[in-house]
Amino acid sequence: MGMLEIRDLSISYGQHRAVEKASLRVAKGEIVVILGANGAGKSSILRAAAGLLPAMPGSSFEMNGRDITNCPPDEFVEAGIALVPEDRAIFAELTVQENLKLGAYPKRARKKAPDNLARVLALFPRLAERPRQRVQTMSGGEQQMVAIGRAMMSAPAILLLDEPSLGLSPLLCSELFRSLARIRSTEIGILLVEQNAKRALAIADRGYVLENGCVTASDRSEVLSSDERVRKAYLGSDGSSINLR
Amino acid sequence: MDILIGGFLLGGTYALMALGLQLQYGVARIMNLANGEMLVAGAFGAFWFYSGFQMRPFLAIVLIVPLAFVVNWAIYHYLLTPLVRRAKSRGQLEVDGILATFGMSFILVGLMLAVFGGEYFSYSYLERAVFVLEQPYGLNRIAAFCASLVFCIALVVWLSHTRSGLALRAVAVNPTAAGLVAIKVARTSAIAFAIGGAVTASGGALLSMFLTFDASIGVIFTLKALIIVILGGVGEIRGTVAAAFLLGLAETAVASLVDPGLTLAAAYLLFIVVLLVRPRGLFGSRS
Amino acid sequence: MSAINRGKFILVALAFGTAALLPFFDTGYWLSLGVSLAMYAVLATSWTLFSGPTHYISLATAAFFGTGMYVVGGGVDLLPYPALVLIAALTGAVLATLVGLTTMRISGVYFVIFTLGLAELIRQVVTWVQTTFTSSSGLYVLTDITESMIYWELMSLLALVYLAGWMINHSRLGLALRVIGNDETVAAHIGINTAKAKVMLFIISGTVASVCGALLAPRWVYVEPTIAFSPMISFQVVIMALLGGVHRLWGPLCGVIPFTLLWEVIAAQFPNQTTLLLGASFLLIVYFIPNGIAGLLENFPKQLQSKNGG
Amino acid sequence: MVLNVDGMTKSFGGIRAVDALSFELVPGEILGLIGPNGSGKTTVINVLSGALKANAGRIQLLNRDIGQLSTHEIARCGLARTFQIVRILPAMTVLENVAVGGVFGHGRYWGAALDRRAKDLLQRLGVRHGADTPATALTYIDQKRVELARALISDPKVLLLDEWLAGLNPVELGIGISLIRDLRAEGRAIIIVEHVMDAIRSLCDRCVVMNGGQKIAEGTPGTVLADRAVISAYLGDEYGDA
Repeated sequence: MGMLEIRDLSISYGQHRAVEKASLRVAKGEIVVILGANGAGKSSILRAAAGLLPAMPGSSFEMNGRDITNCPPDEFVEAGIALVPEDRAIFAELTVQENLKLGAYPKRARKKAPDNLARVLALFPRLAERPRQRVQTMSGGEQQMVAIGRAMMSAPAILLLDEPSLGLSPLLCSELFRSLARIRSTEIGILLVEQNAKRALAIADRGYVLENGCVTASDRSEVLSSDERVRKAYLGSDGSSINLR
Repeated sequence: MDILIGGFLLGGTYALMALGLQLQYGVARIMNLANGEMLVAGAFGAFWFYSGFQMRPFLAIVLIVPLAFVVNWAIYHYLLTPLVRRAKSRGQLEVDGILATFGMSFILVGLMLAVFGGEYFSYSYLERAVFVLEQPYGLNRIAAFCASLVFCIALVVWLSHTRSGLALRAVAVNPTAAGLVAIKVARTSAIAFAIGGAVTASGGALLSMFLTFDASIGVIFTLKALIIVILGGVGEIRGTVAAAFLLGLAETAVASLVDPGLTLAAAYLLFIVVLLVRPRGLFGSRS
Repeated sequence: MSAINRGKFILVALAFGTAALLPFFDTGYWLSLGVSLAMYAVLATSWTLFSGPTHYISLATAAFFGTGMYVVGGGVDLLPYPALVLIAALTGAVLATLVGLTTMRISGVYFVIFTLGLAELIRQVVTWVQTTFTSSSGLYVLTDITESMIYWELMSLLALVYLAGWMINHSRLGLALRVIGNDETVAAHIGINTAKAKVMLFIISGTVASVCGALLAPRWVYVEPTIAFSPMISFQVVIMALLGGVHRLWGPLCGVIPFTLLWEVIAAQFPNQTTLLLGASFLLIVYFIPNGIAGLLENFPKQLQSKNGG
Repeated sequence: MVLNVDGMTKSFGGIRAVDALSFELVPGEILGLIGPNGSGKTTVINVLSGALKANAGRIQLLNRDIGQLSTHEIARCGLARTFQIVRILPAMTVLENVAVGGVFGHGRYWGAALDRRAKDLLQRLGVRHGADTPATALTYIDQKRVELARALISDPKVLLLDEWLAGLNPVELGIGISLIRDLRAEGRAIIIVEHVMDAIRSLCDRCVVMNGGQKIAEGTPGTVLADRAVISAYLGDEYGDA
């Protein structure tokens, strides 16, 4: 069973402790959301889980039972972890086709590239329409598709998504969440950091609440959504819209 | 007409040396001010093999290229990687890189002065005249041109049609994203820098077949390569080749119509005009 | 002016006064060393006025320096010397304005290359003009100006540069340059005329270098393009400024003194390896003293504090 | 009227990012500029602030044509902005970051008056860190506050906020919304580009909805968000039905 297991993850920037002994796991075919205020350390966890940030001694990462702690980023990818960071990190000057081709650069993905390509293009038909377009000329929503599509080309077992809906219009946002549900159905696990907590909890199976770098709650998403504290902090006062008049 | 052909012949070798710099700057993000010295080193290499061992320059290149690759790889690995690690931003790396390679250019000049002395060097190889459209051209120039062309085409094809070439371009465009698709960014940068240096050195070896050179002439070639890269647009391989031919043409025209002493001035003027009209280079599209 | 500032001012004035006495003690080796020190102090400090806050690395010092020298060389038989210095200043200012206006839209690497090329361009053109229109490849500057006078002139210029630098640092212009060095886009959006601020500083810096060249022309007697526009001058100025530190007005001086002395030794002991050693010392500075000696000096008390506190 | 935009058009290559856009802004009004990604909102902000030059059209700020002015001149006329991705001056302290906004812009302050203004603003916006802290040490939300303070210190008549509320949690969002409302009460005209619908609904007096560079709707948030064209181009059916 494909599973990412993060144990006792601590991250610090100089003197500042960003994350303190956080333990999380994601299994294949499930969506797990991390809730938390800005600066709570959500992005740091994702970046560390992709091997981009050094974790402090005592932290450990295990992928399918294999220890990948302290490995360089490319080995995290080879182990089956793909990150779509907040700034999307696409190759803006290259074409859609080249971006997807680069997604299949990891050795684990090379053989399965044609299958994965078919899968990505089925998920995002718009990418099939313009393979030769330079990504920088595409709209924000389309660029997000390229970013997620490229991550899926690396045949990941676990997809890490950092604020995928940031800057997307409500329409594109709905589209995005529908695609996430479809991605889950292909047996990929998703670890999601999302500002739009309401929608994220609606599609997630489980969730973690992160406060000042510590995991303070973890439960099934239905339980979290009905938790009064969570509702207040992340879902707005009445859970639907903010009314300050 | 002979300006056209002469410029074209010169442009071929220019393209080669500028592509070397383009790889180093575009991929490894090092604006290498010692590029010209690497070129002169290549020229000295060819000279040394020819005068010492009667080795033909084309054969010498086979030895010079791997040698230059190793030397440049070592320069990147031991001298530039610390700067890459230290840099907080791309801008800082550019400044540090400029300063460091600037120091290296002096060291290289100093070394070449110590080994070969300050005189002018040249050797005669393939000095027969060949007639193109009833005008005589040195066979050495034409041979050097053909060799450069072969190298350039090989390089362009490799960059645009192979997996490793694509990986190189990926690092050039977005190093963070490249790391996320399992490309080993540090290694790829080192390789790009080394290949760039090797390409430049091979350009120097080819130039030495028909050009007189001395140990301190490198800065002129650095300037020319920089001008070509900027004219063509950073990261634009085809633009670089086109700009190289343009510069070769402009220089030949000024040399034969005005005065050979003003070629660099002409190159520089061209550079200024283009920068003012199109700040991203003639073929640049990056925003 | 606050009490601390007044104290500093008196201290600096005293230091200048003491240094100005040098020609009364020696007119040989030490005076000539003093002239070199003063010359590089002027050039490195004026370079830092522009390049320090903006992070634009200018390699155009030689272009301005050589221009000033050639103005004197070309007019020494026609006009009185003080007039020539004025013309040199004017020529430097005009050249800096032209270069500034054309290059201030471009940044980073482009600017470095532009300025590196500028000296080469002027050198080629001057060489070409000389060989085409005159028979000689250089010019004689024969005057009755003594080395002591040159020294005093340079010291006065240095005092002016420091005064100007102090005034700029305490003005809106100085603040504008700091913002530009941080983020040029933000600078424009908060109402800073970025092009004007940069061009003004570049003009000041270029004019000073030009005047410096004019003041030194009588010392060299024979002026030649390869010497007057030597890229070596630009490089040495950059090295000294970086060695000293570019974030303080007094930073470059910390680089000029040790480097000039070191250079004296190198030139005397290893006359054939100057280029090699120049490159090596340059590398050492870039790698090991990135913030300059001034940075080291400023951090030193902090380190002491943290040691005592921790 | 503080701002009058008439027929603003901006093309990149062959693509019209903004196509003959017209709208007005009166003092003390908050205008929401909304629309799908790539509809040209940020381009409008960039043209207004002078970072880009329009190909055609007329822009008047306080009855003065600013279409051909450069960025710093427009800032001096009384227009200030924040950036979509926060732009802090990294080598400066928190106080300096705010103060520089008041030196060269619309209001020109210096010395003690400048210092006082900057400190007042920091306090008002709730930046709790010491004024001498390096700005890079601040959290994201505090950096956003500092950036807003830098825009406000010059006493601008028109304020452009490019997704200033994006990425805030509900509590912070509430604070941010009441802050912007206070600014309106001072008589400033504000244009906000936002995707946070709750904020649009509770803040804006009027909305301009863009799609493909053109204005497809204009009116109160209530009317435009119920508009069929807006729902199909931007909000999606889920929102429309709700």
